[in-house]
Amino acid sequence: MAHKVYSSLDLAVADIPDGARIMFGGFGGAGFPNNLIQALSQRGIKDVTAISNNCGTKDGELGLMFKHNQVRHVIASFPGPHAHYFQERLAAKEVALELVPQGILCERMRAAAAGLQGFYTTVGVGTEVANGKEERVIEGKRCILEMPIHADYALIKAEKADELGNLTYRLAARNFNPIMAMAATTTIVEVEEIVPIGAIPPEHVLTPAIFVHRIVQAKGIRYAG
Amino acid sequence: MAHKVYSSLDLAVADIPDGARIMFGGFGGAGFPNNLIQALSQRGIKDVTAISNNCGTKDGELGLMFKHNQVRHVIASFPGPHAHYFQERLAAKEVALELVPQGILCERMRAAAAGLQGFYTTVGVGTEVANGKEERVIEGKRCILEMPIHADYALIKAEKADELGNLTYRLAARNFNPIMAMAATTTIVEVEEIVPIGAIPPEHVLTPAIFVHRIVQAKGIRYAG
Amino acid sequence: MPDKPRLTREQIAQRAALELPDGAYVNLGWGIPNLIADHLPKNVQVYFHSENGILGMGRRAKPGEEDLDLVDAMKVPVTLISGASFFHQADAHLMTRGGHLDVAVLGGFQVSEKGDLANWKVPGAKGSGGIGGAMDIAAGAKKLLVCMEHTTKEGAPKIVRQCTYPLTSLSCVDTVITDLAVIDVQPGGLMLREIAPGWSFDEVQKLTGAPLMTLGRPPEIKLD
Amino acid sequence: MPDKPRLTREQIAQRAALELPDGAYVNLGWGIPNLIADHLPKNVQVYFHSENGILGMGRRAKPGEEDLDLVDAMKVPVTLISGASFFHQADAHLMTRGGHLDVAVLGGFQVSEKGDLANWKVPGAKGSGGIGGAMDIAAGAKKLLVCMEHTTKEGAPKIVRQCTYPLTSLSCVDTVITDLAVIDVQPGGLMLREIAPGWSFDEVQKLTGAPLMTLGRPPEIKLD
Repeated sequence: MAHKVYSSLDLAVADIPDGARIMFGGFGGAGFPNNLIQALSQRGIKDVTAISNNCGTKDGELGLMFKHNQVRHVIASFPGPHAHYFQERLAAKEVALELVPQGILCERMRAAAAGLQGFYTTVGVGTEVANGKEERVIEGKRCILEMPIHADYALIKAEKADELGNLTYRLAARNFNPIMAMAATTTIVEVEEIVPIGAIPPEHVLTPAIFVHRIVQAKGIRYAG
Repeated sequence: MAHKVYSSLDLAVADIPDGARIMFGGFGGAGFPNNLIQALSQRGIKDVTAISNNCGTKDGELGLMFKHNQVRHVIASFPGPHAHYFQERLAAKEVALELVPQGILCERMRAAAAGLQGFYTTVGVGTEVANGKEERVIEGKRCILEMPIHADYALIKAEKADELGNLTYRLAARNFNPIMAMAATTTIVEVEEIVPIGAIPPEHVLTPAIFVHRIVQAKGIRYAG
Repeated sequence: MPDKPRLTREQIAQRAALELPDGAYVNLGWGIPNLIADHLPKNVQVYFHSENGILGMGRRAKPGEEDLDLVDAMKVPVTLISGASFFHQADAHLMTRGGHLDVAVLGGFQVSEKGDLANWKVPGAKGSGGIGGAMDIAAGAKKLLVCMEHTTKEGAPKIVRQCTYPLTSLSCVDTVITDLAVIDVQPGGLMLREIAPGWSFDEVQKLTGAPLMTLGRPPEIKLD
Repeated sequence: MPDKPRLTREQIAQRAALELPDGAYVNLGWGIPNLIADHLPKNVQVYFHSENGILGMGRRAKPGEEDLDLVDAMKVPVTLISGASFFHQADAHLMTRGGHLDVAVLGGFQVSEKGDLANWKVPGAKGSGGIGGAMDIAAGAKKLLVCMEHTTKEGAPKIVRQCTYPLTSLSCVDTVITDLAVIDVQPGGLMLREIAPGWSFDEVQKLTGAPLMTLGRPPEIKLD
């Protein structure tokens, strides 16, 4: 059996190289892997491509990585007016931004997860989102071609993991986490609780173990910013 | 509040017109809406386009509708060597068949559900599945363009429904049912049990009520053929 | 005209609430739309969807009742109604984009006579701007309402022939509800359906950047 | 040659079982592959995936233990191991197509020297044929093994320069395990890695429709 449980946050992120493409789960303050982000930032990683709905709040969530100028490229749907450090870095041209509609961000990640090579959508047609993208008419509708978004790592947050990596999420802290878990080569999850194998009923597993590569229990920052 | 609970199987399928495009859930004997199929067949419907993984077993599951020659067109992944009536109708050219790889069948239905207009996949490239489909190379890979599959109705089977239409499925009887529920204009579910609103914990709902339009409790044929 | 009373933001929300049919699945966007939930008629039950993966959102959480894992798309702690469900964000937007929502209500900066919507970015504003779920919602809702003031703070029309702000989605708006009028986007143009009390068609037309049509004398905006 | 002993179907499965690394997520197809689960080495734990939405399938159900809602992709009642999970069929094939399975093992009618696979339809056979999950699985598995007899009942090679049967997927096969040999599909051609006891390279080559390579004298097929 593969051993997925890591004894510390630092070990769980120890090998993520500079320049990595990393997905970060979370939405609206809920379901952010805040402790993994702290560990990653403290390690002094740089030149990250971050894929995330938003760009943090001040020092909170991803904000920390912008504060320390560790992100070069962002793919996001709603960076957020309160993402002060991100906005500063963007104004200083220290970070590049690709804005993606939120549902399309999900679908592009899911396409990568599902081994699809691209899809057509009406979302974004005629807007700046369509710039540089192939456009065609399908059954009378103008569509653009959207490409998969894959990542080297996904940092996600779950409520419980069993030792195999089956996950559950609490309430609306689910959000992007299950999608990102599927779309990265290596998925690292911080959880509130590690439970014995078999403790999660098979019908209630929300992310099957096949998508989870490293598990670490985090007692620390649950909500940030 | 919308009233989704129907008092009989016959009423639940009463308005499905001849020529309708209908998805049928189920796989490997599990999760088939056998009682809805019986009611639909007994009504004497004809010229159905059936979207289903398989084509029944003798009189069982969809077999009944082929026995009575009620299906004109089938979109399926594995009709099945034991689908005797289907195979007879096919040999007699009374039914037309579109064969689709199983995962691509799921994705084409999901694309319809998700408002996507088509997707590229490597699955089927160079095989008869690719006949008549657009081919292009994306990032060095030969891909074909697959189009959404939508239906007028989905007939599915679940374990429990609450009166709003939230569903759970038992074990591997889940299979195609949640996907089809999302991909049809009108989704009709037969369930083993109707439970009060609130009886299914929000984190354990497998098909949210928004996808379910009619609910009927069926005490009858659970496994067929 | 400047000192003539217009509808308040709460009244716009109150009017918009009447557009939600019983049993509807509904997504409410930022701004005025977010006020609508408080104005639902007593006999109407609608199911609120949030793009972070909730169906069946209830009222906002009271002080002491907040759970930071249960927030709406605006990060506001909310409650659930009985029969609610959670799902991941891809399924949440499968619902928006796939035509599963009966009604979506968004705020707007501009709406064109063809129903184009601009609501995510003010030209020249500082910062990155952000799209969020608006483009998916606008593209997919069965019925899209826009709630906004009829004119900008400077008095310029927000209903225009052609949007000059960055677009959210083309030909997506069905009805605009402002502090002066209820206007339907129809194939032939903008149909003024109701008008604010005390305002004439010509007065509203003057504050509108695209031609309005009307069938006879438009009735006053109904609020209940 | 016809009376020389070849591996049995069980032995082919036994050999294939050795290709499954500890901790691997594995899908087993129809035919010989379905026999593999009974031959896993004691110290190896793998997790079996079924395309109808199961991860962590256990052994087949014993008489009296069957639950018809818990069947594998071949409709056979199975059991679960601890830590199993269920998901819908779209997620099941997200796993197959998306490269999440470490190893998939399929049966085969023909494999070409480029690793093309034909395994779903016999030309001229009666009936519709059926694709099932094979095309998604073949396209997506990190490593694809094919288990089959080396020749047809009529003695014709099943390993060929070019498939003449309807194709399942192009350039997908990594390794073929037959009753005569273990053969890796490499960029330069087919590499015979192991050979059945008592068989020579030339004898196996004669029953193979494409040229084989070998590094020195190939060892006998290991079974444990």
